[in-house]
Amino acid sequence: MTHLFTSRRLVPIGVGLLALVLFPLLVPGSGEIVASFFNGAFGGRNFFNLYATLSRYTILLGMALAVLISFRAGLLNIGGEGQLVLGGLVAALVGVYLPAPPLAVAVVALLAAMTAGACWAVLAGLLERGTGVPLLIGSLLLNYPASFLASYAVSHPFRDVASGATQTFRILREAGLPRFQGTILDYGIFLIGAAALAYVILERFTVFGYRSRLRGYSAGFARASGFPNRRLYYRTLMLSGAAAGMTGFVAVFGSSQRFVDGMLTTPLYAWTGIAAVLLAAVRPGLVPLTAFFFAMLATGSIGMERTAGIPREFGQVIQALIVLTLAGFAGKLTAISGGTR
Amino acid sequence: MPTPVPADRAVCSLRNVSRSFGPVKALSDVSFDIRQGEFLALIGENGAGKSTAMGVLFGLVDPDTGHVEVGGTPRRFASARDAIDAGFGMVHQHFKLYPELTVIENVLVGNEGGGPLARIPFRAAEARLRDIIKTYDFRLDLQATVADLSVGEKQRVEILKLLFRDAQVIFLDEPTAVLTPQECLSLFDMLRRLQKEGASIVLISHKLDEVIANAERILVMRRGALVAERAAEATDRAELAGLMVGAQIEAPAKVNAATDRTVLSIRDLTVAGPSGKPRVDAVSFDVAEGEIFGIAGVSGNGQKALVDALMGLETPTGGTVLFRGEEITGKSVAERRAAGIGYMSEDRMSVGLAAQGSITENTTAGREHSAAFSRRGWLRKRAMTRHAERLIETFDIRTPSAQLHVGKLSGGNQQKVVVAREVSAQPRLLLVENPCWGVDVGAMATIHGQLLDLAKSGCAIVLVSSDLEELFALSDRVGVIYEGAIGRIFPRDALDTFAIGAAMAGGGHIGDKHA
Amino acid sequence: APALAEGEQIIYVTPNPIGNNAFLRLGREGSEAAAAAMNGSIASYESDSPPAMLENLYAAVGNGADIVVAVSFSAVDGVLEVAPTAPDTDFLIVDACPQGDRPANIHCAVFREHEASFLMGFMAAKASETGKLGVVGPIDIPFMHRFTDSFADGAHHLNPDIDVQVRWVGGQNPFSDPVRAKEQALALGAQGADVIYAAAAGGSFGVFEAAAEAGFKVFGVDTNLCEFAEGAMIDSALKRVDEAILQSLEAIAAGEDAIFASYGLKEKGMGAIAMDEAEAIAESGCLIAEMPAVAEETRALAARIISGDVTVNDPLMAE
Amino acid sequence: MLFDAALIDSVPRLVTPVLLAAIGGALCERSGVFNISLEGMMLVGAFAAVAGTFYTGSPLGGLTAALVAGAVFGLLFAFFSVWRKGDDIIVSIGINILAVGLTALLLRSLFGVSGQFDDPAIAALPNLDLGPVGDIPVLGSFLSGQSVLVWLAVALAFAVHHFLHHNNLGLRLRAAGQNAEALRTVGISPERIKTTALLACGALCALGGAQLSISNVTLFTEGMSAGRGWIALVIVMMCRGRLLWILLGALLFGFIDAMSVRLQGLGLPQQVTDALPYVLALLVLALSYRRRTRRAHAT
Ligand SMILES: Nc1ncnc2c1ncn2[C@@H]1O[C@H](COP(=O)(O)OP(=O)(O)OP(=O)(O)O)[C@@H](O)[C@H]1O
Ligand SMILES: Nc1ncnc2c1ncn2[C@@H]1O[C@H](COP(=O)(O)OP(=O)(O)OP(=O)(O)O)[C@@H](O)[C@H]1O
Ligand SMILES: [Mg+2]
Ligand SMILES: [Mg+2]
Repeated sequence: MTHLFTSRRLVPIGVGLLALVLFPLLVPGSGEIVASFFNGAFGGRNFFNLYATLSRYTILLGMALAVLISFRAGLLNIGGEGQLVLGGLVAALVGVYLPAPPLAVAVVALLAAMTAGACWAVLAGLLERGTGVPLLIGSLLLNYPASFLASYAVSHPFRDVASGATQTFRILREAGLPRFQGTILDYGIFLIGAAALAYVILERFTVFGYRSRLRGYSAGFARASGFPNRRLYYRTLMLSGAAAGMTGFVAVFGSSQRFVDGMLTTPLYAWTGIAAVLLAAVRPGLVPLTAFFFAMLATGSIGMERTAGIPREFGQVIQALIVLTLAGFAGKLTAISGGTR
Repeated sequence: MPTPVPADRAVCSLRNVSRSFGPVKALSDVSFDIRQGEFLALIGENGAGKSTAMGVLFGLVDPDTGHVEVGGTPRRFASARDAIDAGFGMVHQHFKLYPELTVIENVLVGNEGGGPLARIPFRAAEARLRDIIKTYDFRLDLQATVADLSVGEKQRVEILKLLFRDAQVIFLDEPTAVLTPQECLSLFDMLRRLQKEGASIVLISHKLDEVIANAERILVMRRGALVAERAAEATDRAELAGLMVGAQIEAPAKVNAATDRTVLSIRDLTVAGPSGKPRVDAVSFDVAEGEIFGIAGVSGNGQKALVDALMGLETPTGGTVLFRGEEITGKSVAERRAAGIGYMSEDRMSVGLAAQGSITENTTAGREHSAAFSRRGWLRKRAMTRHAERLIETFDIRTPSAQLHVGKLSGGNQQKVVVAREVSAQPRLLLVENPCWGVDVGAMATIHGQLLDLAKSGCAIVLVSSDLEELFALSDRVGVIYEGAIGRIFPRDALDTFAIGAAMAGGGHIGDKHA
Repeated sequence: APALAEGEQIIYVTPNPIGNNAFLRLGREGSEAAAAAMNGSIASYESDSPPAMLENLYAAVGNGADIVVAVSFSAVDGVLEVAPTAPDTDFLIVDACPQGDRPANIHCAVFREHEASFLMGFMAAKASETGKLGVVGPIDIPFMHRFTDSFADGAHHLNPDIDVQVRWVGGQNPFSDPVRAKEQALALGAQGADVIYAAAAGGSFGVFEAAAEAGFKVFGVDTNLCEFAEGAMIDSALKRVDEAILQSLEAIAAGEDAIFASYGLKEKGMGAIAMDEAEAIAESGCLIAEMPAVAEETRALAARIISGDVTVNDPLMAE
Repeated sequence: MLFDAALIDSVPRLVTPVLLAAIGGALCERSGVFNISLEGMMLVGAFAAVAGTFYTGSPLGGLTAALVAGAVFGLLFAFFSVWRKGDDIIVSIGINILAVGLTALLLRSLFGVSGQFDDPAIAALPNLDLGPVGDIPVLGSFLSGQSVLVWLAVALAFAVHHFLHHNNLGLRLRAAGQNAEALRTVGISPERIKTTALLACGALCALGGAQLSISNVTLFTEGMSAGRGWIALVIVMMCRGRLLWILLGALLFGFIDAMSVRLQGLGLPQQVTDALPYVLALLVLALSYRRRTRRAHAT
């Protein structure tokens, strides 16, 4: 574990945090701003903001996991958004319409969401292997039909007629993920955490993980070593899409209890997930940290607006500068140099 | 043209130059002159610092201490531009070309003349280039896209660049590694003509014979230092090899281990290629147990596609492949590996190895699913590590640990990892491509020894190499591949550089292939 | 009227950034007015996505709000979740209301936008010479049909043969894309529509520009927008959120439980400039000032709607 | 109902912002920079154009401000990605966030409004009236009365194409995209070339934004680029940076965009017409790649 903390990549994060501490000492009045940022990210009554950060972290980690799984194997699947949205939509539909006991509803919804995400990812894969459209472009373009489809579904055939909003009916209440008492955080964090752990174990200790990792290092090497590349390709995509779909399930069965149009796209979860993985240089050990970093930034700047009256745009500008600085001083990533095939 | 300078006068020199890359001392206190109109050679093992020395002269590498002198006065080259303006030209070890630009565009980049917004002077350049092409008999299509050219043609584009800008000091970093003997001859012909016209030539090469034959003065480098200077007519191969390595090297002796039990039998193997011309054209031959079958040819003539088809990386469009009596034509890579076929790719960094993987991960590849390394899909990490450590020991791989990324190893040690993995799998048939590219004399001897031992133990080996010396040292028979077809097959006792060279060029005379 | 309680803290929670959203701004003004009236404090928490709404509601309670004014449907689930944990806080949901029973501290104020839209449609039909009308809305979601469908209903009330075309802005930023909205309006204009109802949120400004270029007339939504489309805007469907919030907060202060208030023409929560006093109409800057006859007929129609003689269907309840 | 003069008339307006950004994107692509922040650069241009027009009282001032602001963002990108060797994707993400945050922040601090800024002082770019040409049926409204940027964009597509193939700097730019290290060995800094490309890209995207904010409409709304930069990126990728194809691709997208308005009139759900350009792009890509790979295999 020591190499993780001596990693070159953590230096800029450390410098950034140090600057956050030094900044208020040097610039009068800014102490309040920084304090309100940290209070916004971790404080509040009963540590409410910490739970909000963790809740956002759950979804971000899920999306980062989806990105990590594919990038690690050298597959540039950036269609996480579409896979997330379809996963969430399908989970909600099962949650609303399946006449079954709560536990069964939850399990079926989870499996259906994972399947939906996996299928959408595999579609991008079929496009690449069938016609040669690069995965990067195919998966990106598939995001749009997915979110328009979901938007249509909740605006018309499956909308909550009574509320009039663009959302599905509420899912079977007892099937939802339990919450930590009195907080916004639900047990989805365990599910995503377990999935992340399972992936780490899969990646470290199984033949599948070994092959997908080495394929990520070099596709040519994987071919010449006789790895079952076709299978590996589709399995990896499936796994990646399923992780995104699972995240959709967690978002729907967790805090919102239904699918609301835009709930998964406007917060830019998928893009932040990609940023987290790239910032971690596609290293599994660092991804949980970078994902947390982004969750903290988002919650902190909203909290800053609430308590210190600093417009969130200011927070956004700071966030952008941090991202740019990290990118500029943390070096180019090298791990996804392998081809896409 | 600069005014003629009397011979013996230094056109440029390195003075007490040192340069380190991290812990590696690439150059330590190196000084030498390049004289007007001379043909100088620079030799040394891998990593001796030859390319770095050139880089300093060419403004690509900043020396830590010391400086460059041009015409007797110290100069600081801020970039290659300054070196080019001083009349220097360089053909780099790895081609510096733009694959999707045309030949004329490749030549013009950086030498257009005029400001950045001026029009590209295509017309003037074309006239001049046609002249050069005619004078030196280059046979190049100026409008061809470089990606479509053969290696030899790419080499000529590099030289065309130098001629186009009238370079007076010409550096060539291992220019002949990929040329046929005939192409080498014409290259040296041309270099000598340039020399006669007043240019100075500096050649880096691992091929000692060609160095002795062409250069006038030879500098030997070892571990970043200049260790010897010899006049070409006063030295020989053995002395130079000794100077390079610092000790005498024994080339392993070829033993004839071939039996009459056929392992590999290929009939009419064909692989389609672009523009209807097959890349592999009805190739047939047999390889017996213990036999090393060499394949000679200018790279780009289908040897890569042939090996890929044998390994299952490429789908043949016709013909059959029998391995130990069983047809394997349509089998996958995995099935072939399981049956006992091994493969050492010439593309070490991306096909032979996963550079970011550890030694342990690399030495397991291809057998990760076998009972030795996994059980029901779970890796046996302990067994993998033990295996890697055993190989590090037996194959003398210099590394601090089995967990080191192979990308961090030196080139020779990287190749040893590949050899170790493939040999330890105890293959019945091994496909080998240019196993010693970029590998120094010592490591080369080790690798050759291992291949010979493997053959002795009964393995059949197909050896593709662009180095005729290597083929001659190892092969029982050598087939020459030209435009996808294997014409003559030379038995060991009929091996002859010029006959093979002629076959490599398509049987005709020099340069015919590219007409 | 019952006074407001003293020194309470109001927190105003919106589903989107307030920005230039006339409706949200009016809501803030209402909340501010209420806060001023009770010498209390006011803070606005703006959400930028559905999940952020819940976060803001929790934060509002966490920061000790006495009254939370939460706007739109996306507040419903969150308020239902948070309100039981904070029995001392009153929640006023504006523009939506939970189904069925609800805790005593959840109150609702909803609007009958369709009534005002109906009036706009009526006036548009009066003003049209080509017999072709258009509506531009942000996205095709049921709520927006209270503008589009009811506008058409109003027009058809006058003349069943009149043609009403609906266009949605859509795209990736439907509530704030004046460029696309303008294209839609120009296209409607090119097809002969000479009166267009601009219900495209931020995009409406694009519709106003199109009106200036192509010479058709427009109607606005939420507040008097005539200054932004001078000489082209006939009237606006007024949604008096400030008024509604004030009234509801007074009722809450009076101690009522689970208030449900619906604001339409009758309650003066919805309206039209044509329904104002003569003086206000004259100063409105809207074309309706020069159309006294139309204004008169509109007032009459409004009166019949208020009295129940004319029923305006609610498109939201239609499906 | 589907085709009328207004459809033809609107195509150039819808095409221009996307085309300008795509030309900028093409310069990056050809010089080997993976710039996915066209969206952000466009937004900055839209804002600067409105601010510049407002303060100088002339749309020319707006154009200048947009050019400068775009170029500054291009330089910022270059600093972090080319010179500091940051990852292009992360830098792009940073630039996009910065564009959104900064424009909104400036909107508040300069004009004291949020969400939207409009003011009578914001004058529109002049339209080119081609006189008698405007009277030609159908084509007339397509050609005449369009903003100067429309013509500039089309001219730029050809000019940049010509520049890439016939000017020294163009040659170097393509060379940088092919093999940056090789360029260094002839003494040209690939960093400088890439910086130049990014500078131009920023300026071009910003011009696209200006067309949005001071020609298509005359106001600024937060996030008003509304995905057009992403469409431009898709076109660049689809055409692999070839300018004449990009011109065609942008025309196609603009046409589909204009059509989607009409298709709603035919009763297609708005979400379907919205998804149409992307689905179509996928189909076109699939067909073109299919041809490309088949040719590579068969010939
Ligand atoms: N840019 C660099 N960064 C780090 N190390 C370098 C760099 N360039 C060269 N070296 C190291 O400096 C030493 C000398 O390298 P150089 O390329 O000069 O060797 P060479 O004599 O040309 O070898 P070869 O025969 O393999 O071409 C080697 O150990 C090499 O690994
Ligand atoms: N006189 C000339 N001599 C040599 N090469 C030239 C000459 N004129 C143009 N070229 C090169 O030939 C190629 C063809 O030029 P042209 O302007 O026709 O581009 P194009 O084929 O349309 O390119 P693209 O396919 O990228 O659109 C270009 O790469 C250009 O640099
Ligand atoms: Mg070298
Ligand atoms: Mg062309």
